[in-house]
Amino acid sequence: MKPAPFTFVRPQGLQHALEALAADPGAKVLAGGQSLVPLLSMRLASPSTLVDINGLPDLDHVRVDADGVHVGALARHADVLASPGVRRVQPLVSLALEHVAHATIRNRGTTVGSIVHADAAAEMPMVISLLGGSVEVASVSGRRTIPAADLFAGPMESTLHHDEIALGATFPALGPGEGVAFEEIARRHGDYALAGVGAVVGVDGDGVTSARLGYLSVSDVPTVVDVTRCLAAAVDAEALAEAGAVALEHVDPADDVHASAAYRAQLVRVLTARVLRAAYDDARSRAGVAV
Amino acid sequence: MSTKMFGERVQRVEDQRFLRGQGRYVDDVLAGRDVLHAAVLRSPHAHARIVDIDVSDVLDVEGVHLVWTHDDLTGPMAEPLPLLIPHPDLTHGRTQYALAKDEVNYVGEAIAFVVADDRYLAEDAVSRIRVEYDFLPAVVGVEAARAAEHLVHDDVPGNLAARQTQQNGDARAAIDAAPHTLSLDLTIERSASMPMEGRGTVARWDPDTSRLTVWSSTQTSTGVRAALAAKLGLDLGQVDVVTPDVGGGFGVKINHPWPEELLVPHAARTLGRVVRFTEDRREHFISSAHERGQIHHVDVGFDDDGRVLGLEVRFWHDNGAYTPYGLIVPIITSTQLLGPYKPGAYKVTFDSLYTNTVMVTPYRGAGRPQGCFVMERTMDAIAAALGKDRTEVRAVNFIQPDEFPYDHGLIFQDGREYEYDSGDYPASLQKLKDLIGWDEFPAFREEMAREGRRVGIGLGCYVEGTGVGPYEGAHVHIETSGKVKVATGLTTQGQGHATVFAQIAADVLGVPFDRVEVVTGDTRRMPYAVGTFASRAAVMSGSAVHLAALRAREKVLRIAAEALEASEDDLEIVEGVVSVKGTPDSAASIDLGTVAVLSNPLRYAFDEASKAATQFSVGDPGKPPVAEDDEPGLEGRDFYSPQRSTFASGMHAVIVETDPETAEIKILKYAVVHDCGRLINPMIVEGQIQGGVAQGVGGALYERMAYDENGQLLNASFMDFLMPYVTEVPEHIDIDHLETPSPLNPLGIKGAGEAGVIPSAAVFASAIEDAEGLPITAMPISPSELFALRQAHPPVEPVETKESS
Amino acid sequence: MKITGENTIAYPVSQVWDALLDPAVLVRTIPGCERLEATGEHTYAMTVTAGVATIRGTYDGTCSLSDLKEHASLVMRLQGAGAPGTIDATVHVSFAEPEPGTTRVAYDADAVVGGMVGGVGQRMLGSVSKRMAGEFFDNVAAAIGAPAAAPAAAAAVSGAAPSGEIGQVYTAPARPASGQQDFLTGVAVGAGLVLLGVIFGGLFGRRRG
Amino acid sequence: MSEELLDVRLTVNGVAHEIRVPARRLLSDALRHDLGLTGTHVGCEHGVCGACTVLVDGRPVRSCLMFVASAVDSEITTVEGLTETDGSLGPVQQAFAECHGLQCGFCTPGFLTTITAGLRDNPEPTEAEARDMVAGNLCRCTGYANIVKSVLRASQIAQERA
Repeated sequence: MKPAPFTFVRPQGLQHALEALAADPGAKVLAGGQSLVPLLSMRLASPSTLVDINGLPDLDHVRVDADGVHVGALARHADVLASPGVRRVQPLVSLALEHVAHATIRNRGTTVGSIVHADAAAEMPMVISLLGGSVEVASVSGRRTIPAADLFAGPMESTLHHDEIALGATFPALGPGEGVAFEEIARRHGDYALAGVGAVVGVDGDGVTSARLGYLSVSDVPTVVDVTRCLAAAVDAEALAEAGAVALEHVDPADDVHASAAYRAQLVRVLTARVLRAAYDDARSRAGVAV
Repeated sequence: MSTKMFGERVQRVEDQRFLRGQGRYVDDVLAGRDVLHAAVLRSPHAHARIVDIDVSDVLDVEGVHLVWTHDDLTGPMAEPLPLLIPHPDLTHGRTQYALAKDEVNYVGEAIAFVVADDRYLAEDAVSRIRVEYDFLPAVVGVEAARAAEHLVHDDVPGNLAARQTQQNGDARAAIDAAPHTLSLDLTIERSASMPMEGRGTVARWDPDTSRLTVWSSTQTSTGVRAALAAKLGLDLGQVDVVTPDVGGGFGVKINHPWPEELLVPHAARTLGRVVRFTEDRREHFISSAHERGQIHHVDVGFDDDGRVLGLEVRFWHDNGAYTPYGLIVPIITSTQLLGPYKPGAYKVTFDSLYTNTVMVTPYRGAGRPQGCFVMERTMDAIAAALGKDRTEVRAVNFIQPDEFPYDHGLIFQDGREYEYDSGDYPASLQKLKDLIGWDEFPAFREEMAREGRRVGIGLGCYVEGTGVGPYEGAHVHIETSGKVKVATGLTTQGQGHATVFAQIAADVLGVPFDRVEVVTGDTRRMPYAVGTFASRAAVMSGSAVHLAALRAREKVLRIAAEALEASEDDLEIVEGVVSVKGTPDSAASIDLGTVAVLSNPLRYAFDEASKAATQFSVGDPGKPPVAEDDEPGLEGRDFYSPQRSTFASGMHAVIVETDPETAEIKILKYAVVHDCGRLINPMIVEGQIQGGVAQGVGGALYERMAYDENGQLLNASFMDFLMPYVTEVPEHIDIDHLETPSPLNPLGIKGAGEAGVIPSAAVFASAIEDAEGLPITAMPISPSELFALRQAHPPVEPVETKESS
Repeated sequence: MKITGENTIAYPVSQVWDALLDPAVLVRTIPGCERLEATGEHTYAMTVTAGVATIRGTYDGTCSLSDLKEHASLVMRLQGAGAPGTIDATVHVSFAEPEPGTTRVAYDADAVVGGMVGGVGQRMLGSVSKRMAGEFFDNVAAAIGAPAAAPAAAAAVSGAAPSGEIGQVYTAPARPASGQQDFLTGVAVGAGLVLLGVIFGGLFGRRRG
Repeated sequence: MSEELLDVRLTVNGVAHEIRVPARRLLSDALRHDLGLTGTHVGCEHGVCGACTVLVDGRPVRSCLMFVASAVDSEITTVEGLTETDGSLGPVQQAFAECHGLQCGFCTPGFLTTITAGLRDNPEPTEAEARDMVAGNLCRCTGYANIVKSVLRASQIAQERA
């Protein structure tokens, strides 16, 4: 299981990197490598050129401001997870990152890399979709910002052009009156989830003003579902069950060696109720309402 | 006597190397030196005829030294690999060729072999080989094999490699006459040893001495050596097989010779270069060996107390595409199924069936986990039918302590009578009940139910044939330095043999433990051996080391008595010094190094000490320097060959919690009671049990080989073959020991290596069934499958069994 | 693995049938097809580079059309092998003309995907291959729609021998390298036929950035 | 055409090495076969088992998921670098010897490097934290109980020696 030959480029500047990428339609970007290198070793992928961007300056930043969390292309999962600012400004990112693989993978894997790898079973693509974030990309012909809604074209397929490098990702800040929660169920600790749910719930006193859910591992692309109307009247067992039913209309769980579609659907129901409840409680506790 | 080492929790000597990164595993041998690397083209299809193999594109890959397909093999190398253990009932045994000839029968079968400057180039070359196939329908799974709509081997009707029946008494009559009868259909899916280090071989041909040296990650160096000599047309004396450090075996590395174990040495000799093959993880999944796949049907007749009057078992064993290891696994299942019980009459029949999948050879437990699962599920079913406590039904069927040796009237895997030598099952059961809190469980269950939590308790009992023959040997050599060099032929895969055998030798010879150096698995040091499997190393080589050391001791005392002018009976050896008992002053004493010098009358002296042994300074001029019945040197060599296996036993119990919504399964408590006779090193035995239980948890709740209907292995990676991490095994395992000595060997020891894994599937099935009130008839079981079971069975209160008052 | 589906092309069945049996059209319409060589009556050797995002591979293989029932149905046998793995598919294709001028093509494929890529999620293969079939039909429709431009470009390589001539080699015109094209290249061979997504990784491809 | 070779300067256990390797040479293979440091072991080559874990600038990383060419600017620490300068066992190594934290020894290098970094970041882990520290490494022999004990013992030894 050794990679096929390729030309290795380790640019010191972004422009050099963009030119190297544009020069060869068969080129690929190497950042964390935790997804790409296994594919090379298994010869499921054999790019003619590998552009190692780990040498590029000031791409490993993790910044927070009023708008939200800004993560550079070389920021490792471990750095983003360790940042108190991220946990304060957008706690959903931190909650989900704890479930990304194992600590050793998080030390080298990049948050932006896992987003553009566009695996619907991964945590970060779902989180950025649920929060309505965006990714900034650059190519020799210029820069553009891709909103999360337009980022995922299909299984393992982002809408980045082959000659574009993702420079960073932005996760919008937690809004006033909002609370978040995340839970996933995997066969083993650290495995890909059989199903995972994130929730952002906005409250005004005890009433729910907004409720959005993000799903991973139960559809081709990360799926976001708005269930505000389910919780409008009350946040009780029936409402949470109804939200689960609504969610099931938007996802398409499948059978595989680990679980049946029916079981994944059951996890969607169970996790939706648990995560919505938790996000609702989080929202109220953040708003200082007795939980 | 020096402090006794037997029974001590001695720290392991081999750890000093491993912990410093100085282990010598097969891929480390000659690393960084001038070594060529091999890669293998493996069949991507489960069943196909090979129409043509085109290697023309390969020859222009830079750094390629040779490319072989079957056409390039001649003589014995062109014939099928050896069928290691023939058996009269194995009427249609088949083995593969080193490189496929005309057809492939499983995804992963070797087709072509390439040697290049490094592994990367070798894989480049392999990817350029073009093969044209004619596809044949794949036979996957036991049902398909039984239906035999298609055949794996055209000349094997019904895909039937073998059918065997063993019986004791008239089971059918006993069942028909029994007041109660039951039937069960049970399934166990495939798993595999999956050691962290896969297979590997390095070979060097020395043209000056025309000797072949082969390092292989194996469990039997002598087996590999014999196969190499036969297949390469070499004399046995020209071949040395050195077992390096082995990164785990668990059974898969007992099979031999692997195609690469022949092709690499053949290439080394052909090219006159050192050649290395180190398989990668995908290769291990699709070209080593798997095990466990069986389907069972049980008919049982029993009385009001649950005593089994008649037991008839019919099962179908998936032996994959070939049968190099014969019928060992199904025979072990047939016999070890009886566990600690004595059914009135017993009959078992199995079919060993071919499928277009990786071949099946023993994996830790080797058929015992399946037998235990079937018997323990039967015991639980009887208890449920009679509304009796599951421990009571077992107790009433136990072979009692005073009934040993107990002959089951069957033939075991070694072709000898299936007779238990010793054991105390009632005592084990009581210890287990105390350890797990069996009697307190009903109260615990109610308390949990009040919290809306669902818990269950289960147990499983087993008896394990260990220390199977034919023999092992040991050679002990005391050097003039005082060092004691011990060699035994079987191999080591992490069991701490260098420490355990040193403890035994140190005790017999009265030398400090750290002066003993042990070598295993090197045919240059001990050419006669069998191998490490079936929990036999401690019993076989442990006893051999003990016997060989005793012989050396006899010679030490004889020479020392002469030197000290004392009678042998008055002498003792303490801390490597021979002296008259009770007179520890140094005058009347002699150290072992000096005895070694005296044992070898020399013409030439090489140091101060050896001067004392030269011809002008020792011995009675009236006698020849070496007596008629004597020989120079201070050595002992002996073999231990038991008449039959010694039977260890044990019982496990577990408390599990199942999530009412997500059907996730959590382990709350795990207890093990284990009886393997006297313990040489309790620390090492506990390590074996903890490792076994972890593999048991894997087999019960996580691990399966997922073949699709076309014979493609869908989860051939650690991402999707779910071996347990630390987070999936019980946080603590309460272990308690019984030490019922074995009467069959001088040390009274029994094997322990496989104990931990044998009852796990049965134990978890028993506990999950107890928690859920649903019949568990197949393992492993995942939350998804438990969820499906719940859907298929409308909620009914778990069967209220009258737990003991 | 079973894959079924159907597509419609805004042309009469006769034109669709003729287009699909013309290697010059096939080589331009099969996503990722780089080379097609006629090796016999309706049998071709071909080289296809296909993939989705990172997971790409070059496959050498053969395809043959048989049981031809004019304008009604045919059976396509396809075999391909490349570094990522192998594919062997038998596809039954049927044509219908629900209303004059439009053809409905239905396909029912049974595929064995082997080697490393065989270890990928079956669902991944199914869903993407349907999309590639869609792209293939669009290409076929485009090829029929602009016949004048098509033959010249495709047959440039070795003289204007009549289509199907043994040894006749066809290569596809260079394709614009764009992200969107990246996604849509895949392998769907013959009329409405699908090389079932041998190209992309499912389970294998997933990791964490 | 022969493959393009790169001259790579690598610092491993404080020693600088110059090697000439193809671009596709994995860090794990470079350490083992180009530098002869065979203490690092390869169990799967798809980043799951952890036997190949080394420290890159002090952080545990799978050396089978890195190309040696990417490691030029980093300080690599392998199991061979955990032994004290006088040849005696470091605290984590000593703890494994005392607690029977290994059997076949093949996965051990990955645990030793991971725990060395883990204890540097969290010198006094609870049992749960010790378990989490090693949750990303597979072992097939020990069943993990003694590995968790070794983590806790190593933290004691480190303090005793501090």
